[in-house]
Amino acid sequence: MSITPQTEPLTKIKSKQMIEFLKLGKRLDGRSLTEYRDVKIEAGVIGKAEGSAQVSLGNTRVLVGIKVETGPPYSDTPNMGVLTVNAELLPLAHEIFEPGPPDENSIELARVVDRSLRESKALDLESLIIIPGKLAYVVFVDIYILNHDGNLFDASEYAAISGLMNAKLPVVEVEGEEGKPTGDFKELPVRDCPVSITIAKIDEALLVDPTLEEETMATAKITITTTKDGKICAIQKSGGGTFTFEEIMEAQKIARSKAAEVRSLIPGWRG
Amino acid sequence: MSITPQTEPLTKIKSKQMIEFLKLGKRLDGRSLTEYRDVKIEAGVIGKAEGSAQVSLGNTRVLVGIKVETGPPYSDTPNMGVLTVNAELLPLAHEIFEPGPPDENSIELARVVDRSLRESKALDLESLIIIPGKLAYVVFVDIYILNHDGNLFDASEYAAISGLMNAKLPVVEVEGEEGKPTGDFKELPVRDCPVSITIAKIDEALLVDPTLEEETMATAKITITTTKDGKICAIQKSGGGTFTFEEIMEAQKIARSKAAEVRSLIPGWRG
Amino acid sequence: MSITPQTEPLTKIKSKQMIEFLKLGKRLDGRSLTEYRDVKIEAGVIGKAEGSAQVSLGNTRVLVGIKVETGPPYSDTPNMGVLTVNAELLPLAHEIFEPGPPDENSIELARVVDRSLRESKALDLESLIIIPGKLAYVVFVDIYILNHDGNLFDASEYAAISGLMNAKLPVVEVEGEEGKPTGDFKELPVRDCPVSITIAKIDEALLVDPTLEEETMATAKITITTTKDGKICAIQKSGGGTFTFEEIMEAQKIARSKAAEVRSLIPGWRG
Amino acid sequence: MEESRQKLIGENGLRIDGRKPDELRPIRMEVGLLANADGSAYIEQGKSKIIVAVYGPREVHPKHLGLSDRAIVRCRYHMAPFSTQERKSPAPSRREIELSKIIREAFEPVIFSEYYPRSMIDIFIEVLQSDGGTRCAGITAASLALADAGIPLRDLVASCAVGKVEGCLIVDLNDEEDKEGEADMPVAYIPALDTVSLLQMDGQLTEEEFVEALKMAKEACMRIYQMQKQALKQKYVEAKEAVEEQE
Amino acid sequence: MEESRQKLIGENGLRIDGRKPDELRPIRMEVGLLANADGSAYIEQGKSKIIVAVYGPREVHPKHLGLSDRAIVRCRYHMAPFSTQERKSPAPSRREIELSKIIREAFEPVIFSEYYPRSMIDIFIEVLQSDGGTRCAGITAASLALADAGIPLRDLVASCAVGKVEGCLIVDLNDEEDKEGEADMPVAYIPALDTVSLLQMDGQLTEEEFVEALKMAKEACMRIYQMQKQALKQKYVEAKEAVEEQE
Amino acid sequence: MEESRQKLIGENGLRIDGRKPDELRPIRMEVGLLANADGSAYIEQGKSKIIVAVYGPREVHPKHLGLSDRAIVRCRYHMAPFSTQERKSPAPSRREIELSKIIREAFEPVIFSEYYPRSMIDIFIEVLQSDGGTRCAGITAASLALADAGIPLRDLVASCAVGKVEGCLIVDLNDEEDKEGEADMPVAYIPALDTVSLLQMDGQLTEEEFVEALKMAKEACMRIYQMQKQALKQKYVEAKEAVEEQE
Repeated sequence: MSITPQTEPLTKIKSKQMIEFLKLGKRLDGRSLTEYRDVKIEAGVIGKAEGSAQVSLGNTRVLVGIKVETGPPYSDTPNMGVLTVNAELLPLAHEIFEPGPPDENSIELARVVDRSLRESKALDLESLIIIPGKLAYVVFVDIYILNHDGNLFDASEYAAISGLMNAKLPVVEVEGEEGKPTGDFKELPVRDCPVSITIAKIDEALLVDPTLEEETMATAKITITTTKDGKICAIQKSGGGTFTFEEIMEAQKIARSKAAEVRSLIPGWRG
Repeated sequence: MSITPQTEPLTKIKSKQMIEFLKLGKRLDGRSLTEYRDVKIEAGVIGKAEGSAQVSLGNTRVLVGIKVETGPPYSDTPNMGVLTVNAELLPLAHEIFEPGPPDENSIELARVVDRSLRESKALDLESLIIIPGKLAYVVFVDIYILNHDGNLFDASEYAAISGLMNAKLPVVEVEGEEGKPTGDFKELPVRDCPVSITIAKIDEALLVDPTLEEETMATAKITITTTKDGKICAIQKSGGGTFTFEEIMEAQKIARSKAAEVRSLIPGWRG
Repeated sequence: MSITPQTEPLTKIKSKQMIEFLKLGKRLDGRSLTEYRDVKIEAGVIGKAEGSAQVSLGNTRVLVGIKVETGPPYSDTPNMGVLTVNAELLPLAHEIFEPGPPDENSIELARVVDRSLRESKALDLESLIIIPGKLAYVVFVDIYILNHDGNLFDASEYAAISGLMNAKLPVVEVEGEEGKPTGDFKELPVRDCPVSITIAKIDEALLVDPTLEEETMATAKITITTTKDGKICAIQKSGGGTFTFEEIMEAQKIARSKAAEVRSLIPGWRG
Repeated sequence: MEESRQKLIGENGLRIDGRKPDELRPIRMEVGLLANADGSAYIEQGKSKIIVAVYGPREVHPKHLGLSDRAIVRCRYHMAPFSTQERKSPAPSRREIELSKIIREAFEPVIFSEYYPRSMIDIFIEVLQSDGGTRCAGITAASLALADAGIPLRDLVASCAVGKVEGCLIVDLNDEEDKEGEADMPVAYIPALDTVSLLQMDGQLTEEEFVEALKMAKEACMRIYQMQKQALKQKYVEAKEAVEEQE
Repeated sequence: MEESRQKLIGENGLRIDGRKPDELRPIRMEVGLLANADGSAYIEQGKSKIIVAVYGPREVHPKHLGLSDRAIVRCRYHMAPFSTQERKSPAPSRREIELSKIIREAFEPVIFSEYYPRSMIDIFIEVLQSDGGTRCAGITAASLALADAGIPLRDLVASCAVGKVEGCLIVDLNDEEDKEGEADMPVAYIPALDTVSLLQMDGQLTEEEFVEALKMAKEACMRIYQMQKQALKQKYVEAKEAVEEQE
Repeated sequence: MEESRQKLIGENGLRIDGRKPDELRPIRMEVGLLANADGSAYIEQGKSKIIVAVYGPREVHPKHLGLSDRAIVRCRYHMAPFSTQERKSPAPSRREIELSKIIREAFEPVIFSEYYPRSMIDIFIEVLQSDGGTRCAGITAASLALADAGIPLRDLVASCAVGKVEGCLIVDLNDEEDKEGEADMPVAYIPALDTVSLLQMDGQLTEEEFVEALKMAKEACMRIYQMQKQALKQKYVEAKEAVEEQE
């Protein structure tokens, strides 16, 4: 069951100041409305995982590890590998996160990233089947939030796709109905580079890459993921506010243009 | 662990009135002590399920859906199909029901209905084996409480047996150790029509089909299920009160005679 | 997540008295610092289990049941049987125990006993494989705490090893990849008799086999398990205090000498 | 896709169930059918069947979960085990948990929750039979149940999905169109505010398609909105007649 | 049933363990064996072995769970993992959850819970070895544990099952009789009130059989009741002797 | 052990990674890298990589969980799903639950928790890559995070394991040495008090080996302790320089 969350509001002074800034097209940290914080992406940080990447968006910090195992394919997609995305809002990332099983926020985060990867067909699942109906590669994308300062959707999505591009696939030999690792590795078949762009609405303003303070003030957010060809492959509106159709149009234009910028920063993407 | 429940008592006026009425052999809603509320049974309401039925007992409303799948038989009954009964006390049915995993009330409800079906041998489980020890039909009876105004045991039992009578069995062809659906259907082998009758004890009175208000006042209830031949096949005393032996004798006589009445209302039962 | 527990302190009078006694090398129940309470071990108390033993240490009372089944070996030890230790701090054993899934205390208890059994190689797991990689004996050691008056680690460990020595192994015949019980039994291959000794630190004193009152006063405990040859095979320091190196040395000497005493009480050990 | 697959758009431009691309499935709405709930509604949209109950505003238990300046909204979207092709475990799936959240967020903007501090309003959506579009139909019905409960609303929320199959944009996808199609975009719309309170998308759409799809979604929602108002009016006519009969 | 199956009633009319149809298994009861519990008891009935502890009346935590006019009763019926043929997971099964409820309800009528508002009384039943009839034997022992704890009771509750095997009514079924038989009917009886506080049945019984079975159950419970009183008397004799020895 | 297994101690007396028996792996420590936590630290010890955050002292929620005379310490040791050879479920394993407890107990003696009644101090240890010795490295880093948070401490806790492989005592085991070796003994040491606050062992050691192993553990911990102090000093130098640059 989903319940209206209790959130700590910003101080009145700060929220007033933020809104005054926004009316001038400015933000408290000096950015323009369509400017991302510093995007730092480092791939391969966890050498023992099959793939990994760490992303910083300002103070937001996300680590993604990719594990590749073998297992049965889903019964309704017997000719495809399996992609599983999981997110942990670690208690070390913010005082509002408590240890425990995934809550609606971490599930939503994982599912939004999952859809970006899946709907863009970034990962060629059809080439990840080993024995149709019996044995497939299972790709685990584990999102680990290390510090939360807003815009977890984007930071996680960038870390996930960067981790996949960094990942290696343990080659297996088929013996009967089992797969034995040969010890060799090849690249994961990554065919696209989906990039999500999150836009928050505060008062009347639309602004990209919101900080946690900005998210606290935002009535709603929209996350739009586009493929290398500029097609929209995933959208998620979140938060208890609304968007006008004009705002949605503006948001998708922003998303399309910012995605190209960010895509150039994804390590390993040879567009 | 079972804990004495916190229950909201009836108002003093109402409870006094109810007891005065009962002393005259009457009930607040005008029924006699051995009179059921309107029993409405509609089978086949969920066309995509293999079977279904909706039952109303006055304002109590229960929907049962039957799903039939194939799976391994239990290891201690390798020559029998599998019957599984589950009940959900949905939060939409009453403000006292909270979302969450099944509590003792929904487990008791499911198990009472399960015993009525199982002990009457209503469902011929022996004909539901496909490959002995390997593959069997698995029949899921899911009880969905939509509105709770008392006597959930009976309403659920009538919906369950009506749903089973309404259900169709997907025919499977054996290939090796797996079963492939042929696309054909046949009837579920239903051999009996068990009918439960629930009798509440308030003050000194025994009355059938209690409303929720009556259940609140009752010290105990007894649910007696009989087969088409009038044999008793399941009993459940519930609630923190007691019955004398005389009351039990009276209850079983009532149960036997009311069951015949209700049985004539079960759609699909050809006695 | 582990949390500093809320513990009911002893009364001031009692704790003062205990410490005065300890300064004189005495304990409230008249024992010397290195004296165990009466150790009573009764094996075979649950005839339907494959093995069992009940241990009393004064008022502490622990029952262990051993069940032996067959199942797949762990994938990383395909040539070994499986040993599983579980502990239940039953609510009937003390008012501080609430029903529910295992908490950190019961998990620690089970794991400490598990290590004593495993690291001493008491149970010859290599002889418990039936079909390498496919089928093994699975030995369940279930620790049932019936009354808690301190030193659960030792009482449980003695009951566990006594239960294993008492246990019989159902002989199975291999048919294909399955094992069919022949109805015959043989002894479990028990090769060593690990004995744990728990030493509590109160004020400056070290004392063995603490009662619950003594545990409440103790700043820390150390449990040292030794094999029949006097080798240390498991250590667990627990509680929020510390030991000096000298205290650890003294503790291990005590452990070594007391273990020999207790070992002579284990029924079935032919040392 | 395999060659043998049935075409989802026929040569006549009609869909597998005979609908035109912008045509809704047959929709039946019923208001106020559950006796205990403060408000309730039932919707059949094609073969999807959904029942919704609303409780509240009522006191929050335990009290410290309440908010001092507004009511909290609780929402559960849940599928019956027998609602799907393969039996669904009654435990909430990750999908149901996500949808419960975004459906709640779709209603927060229309509920005057500031009128009821320290209270809670519960929306329970039960999918009894699923044939695509259940989150949208659930929102449509939940609006009716909220209105039936007398919860003050800025407006009803109307909801419908738009999707793409075989290159063609269509509204109100059924299950097969959703599964086999190239895109699915559920939208919830608040006519009085002319704003969108739920928007999700998966699949692939070009910018032009997206613009067109949004337009189609708004039109579809407006048609559903008319039906919602009709269903509420019908309920009050019936209620009035019932009262008059008694007099 | 297969042909090769052992007959449960021999040609001499005796049962597989040599008992007559209305004969109880050997029963051993012990009162007050656990040091920490406020009351405790142990019962062996045939091969079934059960231990029961009672705590209370004690304060309820957290307080808001208490009732202002009476004590709450908490009851757990639980089977040890090693009590059954195949190891049982220690997590409570659906069967254990149901039995915990109906056993609690079997005791509510005898406990003077109105004497202890805002308190709770805990009954913990642990089945250590199971050979049929454990809910009844558990109730029989729990009565002793409640009495041992000094909880004011209207009377002890005595419990026994009656069943049918191969057409013959029998009391106090063992596991094999329960599994292979045609009916099983556990009964809990309160002699002082002459009422039944637990009654369940599964299997099939005609009206005549049911009437006869109830009669047999009452008689069996009365015999168990005598043993319960004897066990309590024994405990107090021992306690008295222990006190006198010390003096 | 199989014959084909690689020897863990070479003929030159060196270990598989070229270390001498009493040689630590390369260790890198970093203090204060997480923006939100009150204190944080990162450690790489060989291939093990661990990050730790400390929050507190902060208010306890709900309040009745607080202690009137001291702060409560909460500790979670957790392994990332991708930290191990086979993916680890993110749900806490029994091993993680045990380690969280004994690590908490290793810190209780150094925290001046009596300064902060009704408060709590949280230690969150996340193993990002596991190559043996993670509980010890986690403790070493958690000390730094506590100091970084400004929690008053009697001293830092330094931690290191000693083990035995092929008859030889070694310090700071990597994963392979731990798995293939004959004993593993993690130790946490508090230099200022000269006491041990964590001690576990599994495997087999004679008395002589145990005495020697403890001595080696103390020496290894002292070397780690020097690195901890260096890392903290470095942090304050950097902080000071940062301040001076701004001036």
